[in-house]
Amino acid sequence: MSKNDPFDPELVRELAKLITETDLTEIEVEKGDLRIRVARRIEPVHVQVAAPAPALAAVTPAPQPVAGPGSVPERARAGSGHPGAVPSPMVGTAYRRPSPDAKVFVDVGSQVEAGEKLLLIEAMKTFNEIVAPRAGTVTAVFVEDGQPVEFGEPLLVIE
Amino acid sequence: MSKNDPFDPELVRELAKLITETDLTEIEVEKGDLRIRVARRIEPVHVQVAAPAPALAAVTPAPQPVAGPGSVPERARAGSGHPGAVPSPMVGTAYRRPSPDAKVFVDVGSQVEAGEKLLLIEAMKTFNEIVAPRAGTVTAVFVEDGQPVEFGEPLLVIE
Amino acid sequence: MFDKILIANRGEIALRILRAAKELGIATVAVHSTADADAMHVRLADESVCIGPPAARDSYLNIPSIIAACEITGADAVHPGYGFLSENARFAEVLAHHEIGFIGPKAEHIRIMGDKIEAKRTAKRLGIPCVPGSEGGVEDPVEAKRIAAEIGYPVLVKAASGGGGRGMKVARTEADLEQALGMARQEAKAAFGDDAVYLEKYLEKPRHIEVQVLGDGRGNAVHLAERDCSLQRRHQKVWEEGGSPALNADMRAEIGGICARAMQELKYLGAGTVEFLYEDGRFYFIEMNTRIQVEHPVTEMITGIDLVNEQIRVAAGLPLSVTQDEIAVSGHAIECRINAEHPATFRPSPGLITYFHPPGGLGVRVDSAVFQGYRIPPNYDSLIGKLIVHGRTRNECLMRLRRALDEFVVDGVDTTLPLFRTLVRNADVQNGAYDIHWLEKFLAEGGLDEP
Amino acid sequence: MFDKILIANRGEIALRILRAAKELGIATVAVHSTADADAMHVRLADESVCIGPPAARDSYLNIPSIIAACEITGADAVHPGYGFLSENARFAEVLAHHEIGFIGPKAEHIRIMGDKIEAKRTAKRLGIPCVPGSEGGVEDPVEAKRIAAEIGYPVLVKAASGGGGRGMKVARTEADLEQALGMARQEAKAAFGDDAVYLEKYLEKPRHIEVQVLGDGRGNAVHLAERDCSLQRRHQKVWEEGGSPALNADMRAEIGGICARAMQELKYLGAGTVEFLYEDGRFYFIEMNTRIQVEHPVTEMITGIDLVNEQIRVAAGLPLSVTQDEIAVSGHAIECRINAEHPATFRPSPGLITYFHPPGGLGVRVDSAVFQGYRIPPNYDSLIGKLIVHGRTRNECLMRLRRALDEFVVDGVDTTLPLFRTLVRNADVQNGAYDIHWLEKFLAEGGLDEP
Repeated sequence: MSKNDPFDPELVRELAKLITETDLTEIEVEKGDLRIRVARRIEPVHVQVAAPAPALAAVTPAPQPVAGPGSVPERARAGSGHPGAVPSPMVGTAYRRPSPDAKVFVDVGSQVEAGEKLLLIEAMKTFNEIVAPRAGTVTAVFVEDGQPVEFGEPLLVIE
Repeated sequence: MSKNDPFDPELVRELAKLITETDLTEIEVEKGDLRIRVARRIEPVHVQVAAPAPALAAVTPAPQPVAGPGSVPERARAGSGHPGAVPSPMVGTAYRRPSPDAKVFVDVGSQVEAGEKLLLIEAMKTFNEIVAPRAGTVTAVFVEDGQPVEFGEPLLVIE
Repeated sequence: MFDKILIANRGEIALRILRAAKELGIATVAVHSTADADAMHVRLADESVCIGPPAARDSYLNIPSIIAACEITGADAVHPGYGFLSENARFAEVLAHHEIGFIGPKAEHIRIMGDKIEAKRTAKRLGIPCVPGSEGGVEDPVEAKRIAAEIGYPVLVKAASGGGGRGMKVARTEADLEQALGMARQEAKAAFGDDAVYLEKYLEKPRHIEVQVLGDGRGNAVHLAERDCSLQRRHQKVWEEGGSPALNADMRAEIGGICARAMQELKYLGAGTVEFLYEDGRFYFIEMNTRIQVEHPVTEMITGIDLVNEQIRVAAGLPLSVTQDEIAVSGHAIECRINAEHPATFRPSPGLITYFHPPGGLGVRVDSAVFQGYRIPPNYDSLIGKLIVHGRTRNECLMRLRRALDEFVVDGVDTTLPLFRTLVRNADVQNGAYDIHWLEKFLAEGGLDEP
Repeated sequence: MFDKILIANRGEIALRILRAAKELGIATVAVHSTADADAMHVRLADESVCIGPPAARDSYLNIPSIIAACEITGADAVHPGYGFLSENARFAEVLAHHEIGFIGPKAEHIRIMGDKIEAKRTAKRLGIPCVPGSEGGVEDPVEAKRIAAEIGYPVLVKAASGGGGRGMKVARTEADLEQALGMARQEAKAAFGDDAVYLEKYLEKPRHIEVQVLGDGRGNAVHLAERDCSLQRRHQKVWEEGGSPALNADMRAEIGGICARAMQELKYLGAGTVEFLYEDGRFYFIEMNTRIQVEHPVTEMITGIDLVNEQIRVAAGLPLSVTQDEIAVSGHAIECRINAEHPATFRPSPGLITYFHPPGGLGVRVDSAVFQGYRIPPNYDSLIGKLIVHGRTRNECLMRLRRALDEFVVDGVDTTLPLFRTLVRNADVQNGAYDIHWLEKFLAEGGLDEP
C-alpha cells in the first residue's frame, strides 16, 4: 500500500489483535480527521465456545466447583494471563503452611528467592514442595489452604 | 471504472484482504471526506455453500439433468438474473412450435407484442400457451423443443 | 418394484422417504417450492423439480404441477408423506389415471376415513369400539335413564343439530340426568331451533392411544402395537411413546388384534393409524389416519420394522415383509417433536440456524432435515426435527432421553428443547400419569417457570 | 452403585462412558490434558480436572495425577476406556490400594492376558482353541512329518529363538517339509546361533473374528456373539461387523459357548474380547483384550445390550443384567471408523472442523466427540467418530450404510469417509468375501483410484 494511503494497514492489524485479546466485538478509534472502526461478529468464536454449552447452561446445574469459591476454570482464568503467575505443576490439594498451626510460607508482599518454598501440594498422600521459579515479590495468592488445584492452575504471582 | 471515481477501488481490495487476514467482520476507515466501510458476514455464506454439498459432490453422481443439456438448476441459473427474462409459470414440457412441422412461434430477433404466443408448455396432456408479458425483441431463447422446464425457470428474454 | 419415486412433500418426512428409497435402491425426485430450493432432501435427491412459489396451495398442493413433474422426470410412483396431499382421495385417483403409483391406501379408504360419520359407521361395522351412545334422538327421560345406565355415567347430552359446545350438558349421576336433558333441550331449541338431543359416553380424562396398522390391500394386515400421544398442546402431539404406559401386553394384543382384523376385512393397503381415546380400560374410536404419521419412528424403534419401506413394498404389490407372529415389541421408545418455537409462548421462530449439533450414541435417533446454515422458511410448519430414543425399559429410555436432550444444541432460532428438558424431569411424565389435558394444564399452571 | 465416576480417557470413548454414567444417574468427572480443555465430554461432565500437558505420558498415562484427581473430586470409581491405562494391571492395583473402584477386570487377569505366552497357556487350559504346533523343538524329519500330518498342511517351520520373519519357512506339502526344515535350521543357526525349530499351523487367508464376553467376577459369564474385523490396514481395524459373514448360528453358538465357559472358569470380571484367526471353519486364539473395545457398538446394535452400562454394573458388584438365554442376535451391524486422515495416503489431518453434519434416521448411530468448531489436536490418534449402522439383514445394513455415508459431511480436515464410500460399493465387501489381507491388497492395487 502506497504512502499516500488514507490509513495505515498496521493500525487495522493492531486493532484486530486488540479485539481478539480483549474479546470485544467492536473498536472505533478517531484521531484528528482519521477514524477507524473494526468489528468482529462473535458467531464463529461463539460456535467454538458455545457448542454444546447452551444446552449445558440450559439444563445442567452450573459445573460444580471442585471446592473453594468459583469453579476451577473460573479461578484458573483469574490469574492465568499474568506473566508472573506460577502455575501448578500437578493435580492435588494445596497447602500454604507446613502444618495446620504454622504460619504460611508466603503471603502477598513476601520477598522470595528462587527456590524458596511457596506451597505444598498433596497428591496420593505425598506432600510436594512448590518452590519459587525466580526471585521477586509475591503480589497475589490465588489458592486457599486445603484447596484442590488442577494442572496449570495459577497458584500465585511473583513479580 | 472511470477516472473521476470518488475513491480508489484498490483501497477496497486492500481492505478486503485485511478483513480476511485479520478475521474481522467489519472495517470502517474515515479520513477527511473519505469514508470506506467493508464488511463480511462469515457464517451464512460459508455454511450455505459448504453444508451437505461436499458429501454429495464426493459420492453421488452429478445430479441427473432432467433432459437436455445441463441440469435444470444450471440452465435456470443461466438467464434468471436477466431483467427481461420470462420465467416458466408451470412445470411441464416446452414446445416452441404449434406442431412438429410448423415453424417456431418466436426466435432470437423476433419482435413481439404483449399477449403474443411465445411457447407451449404441456402438462397433464394439456398444452398451455405462454404469451409475451410485454412488447419487445426476443434476445435469447433458453429452451429447446420438447425440453422439460420447472417452475420459475427462464424461458426466453424480451428486451 | 418402482424405479423412481417422486417425493411430494418437504422437511423431515421428505428426507425420511428419500432415505427409505435410497435404501431400496430406488431413484428419487424431490419436488419443492421456491422457498425450499436449499432443502437437504433436494440436495440429496437424484433429481429435483421446482413446482411453484412458497404458498403450499401453489406448490405442494398443486396436483397438476406434481403430475407434470412425474411426467418430465419419468417417476413411476409418488410418496405423499403426511399432510399436504397425503389424504386426498382425488390425488390418488388422478395418479391412477396417469398410471403412476400412489404410495398410500386405496382412494376409497381415504375417502371413507376422511368423512367422520362414514368413518365411525365403518369402524363400528368392523368391530372397532366406538364411543357408546343413544344412536339417535332421546326424548323420554325414562328411556334416557335406561340408555345412560347402559353406557355408564358420566354421560354427555348433545344437541343433534349442535356444534361448538352449545346444547351440551354433562350428567354425572342419574339424579343429574333429567335436569341436563331439559337444559340441553332448551339450549338446543334456542340455538338451533331443534330440541332433539342424544346421549353419548362422556370421557373426563382420556388418553390418546393409537394403533399402527399395515395392510397389503389383499386381505393381509397386521398391527404394530400402539403409541401413546396423550401429551398434546392445542390438539398438536408433542411427545409420543410406545408402548403406552397405560397398557399391558394383553391389552395391547387385544386392541391390536381388533384393528388388524378390521384392516384384513377392509383389505386395507399401506400404513394407517387407528386413533382412540382410552379411559378406564376401554378404547373409543376417534378416527383413522390413512397415511404415515409424524410419530411413526416410535413404532419402528420398538418393532425394528421400517414402516416407510413397508409402505413402498406394498404399494408396489409386494407382500408385507412380516407376519403378525414375527412382530414383537422390544423395549420402549419416546419421540419429542422439536419445533422452532419459543418454548414458553410457542411463537414460531423461523430464521437461520447458526449452530446445529444433534445428540448421538446408543439408542438415539434424530430425524431432521435441518443443518447448520439452513434458514427455516416462515411458510410452513415449525417442526425442525424429531428426537427418538429407545431403551430396554421405559426408565432406561427416560434416562437416555434426558442425556440426549442435554446434548442437543440448536442456535439461532428458539426451539422447544427446554420444554422437553422440563418434561423428562417431571414426576407425572416419569410415572406415565398423564391424560390429554395434562400438558395444557401443566403449561397454564406455569410448569415451565420452574427453575 | 458408584456415586461419581472419573473418566480416565479422551475422545469418543470418554463421551461414550459419560453417556452411560449419565443414563445411570451417576455423576461424572472428566480429566483432560491442556490440549483437550474444549473437548465435548469435558463440557458435558459434571466436573473436570486438567491433569497435565498434551503428552499422554504426562497426562492420560500419569497415574499419580489421575489418583489425585479422584482424591480432590471424591470420585469413587475410574473408567479407563480403551488404550492409555485400560490394560495396566498396576493402575488397577493402585486404585484398589486407594479404595477407588476400577471399571475393568481383576488385575491378575489383565496381567495374564497382557503376557502373550501366559495368555496362550491360559487359553489352552480353558479349552480355547489355539494354533496347533509341535509344542517344542523338532529335529527329526520323520517326527516333523508325523506332527505336520497331525496339524495339517501348510505348516510353518519357525526358529525357536526367532523373530522378524527370519528362520521362517512355509511347507505346503509333505514333499516340501524336509527342505523347509533344513533351510529354516540353517537360517536359524546363522541368525541366532541356535538351529532349534518348531512347527505351527500356517494360516494363509484367515479372517479376524472376535467374541465379546462379559463376566460378573464370581463365575457367571456370557458371550455376546462375534464381530468380524478382518478389514484392516497395518493391523488397524477399519471396518467391523457382526455377525461375521463367515459364520452361521451354530458356529456362533459353539465358539461363543467355549469362550463363555472359559470366562466362567476364570471368574472373569467385566467386558473382554477373545480374538481369533479363523480359517476353513476353525478358530485359532490370538489374544484376549481385557477392556471395552473401539468396535463394541457393533455388538450393542445386534444384541440391544449396553456394554458400558454392564461394565459399570459388574464393577460395582451387581450381577449381569442378562443371562445367556436372554441374549439373541437380531439383524446385522457394521461400524466404520472415521479417521481424520487422507483417504488414500492415510496421512493424519489434525485441525479445525469447519463443518460437521452426521447422518440420522432409522438404524443409524454416530459415536463421535467432535463438533463444528472443534480443533483436532495433533497429539493423539486420528479417530474422529464411528458410524454404526444396523439393518434387519446384512443387505439392508449395507444399503443403509451407503446412504448414511452419503449424508455424512465433515469439512476442514481430510477424513476416511471416501474410503468407506468405496468399500460399501465393492463386490467383495458386499459378498463378505474378504480376509485380513484383503484391504491392504485392495489399497496396494489402487482400489481407491476407481472413479
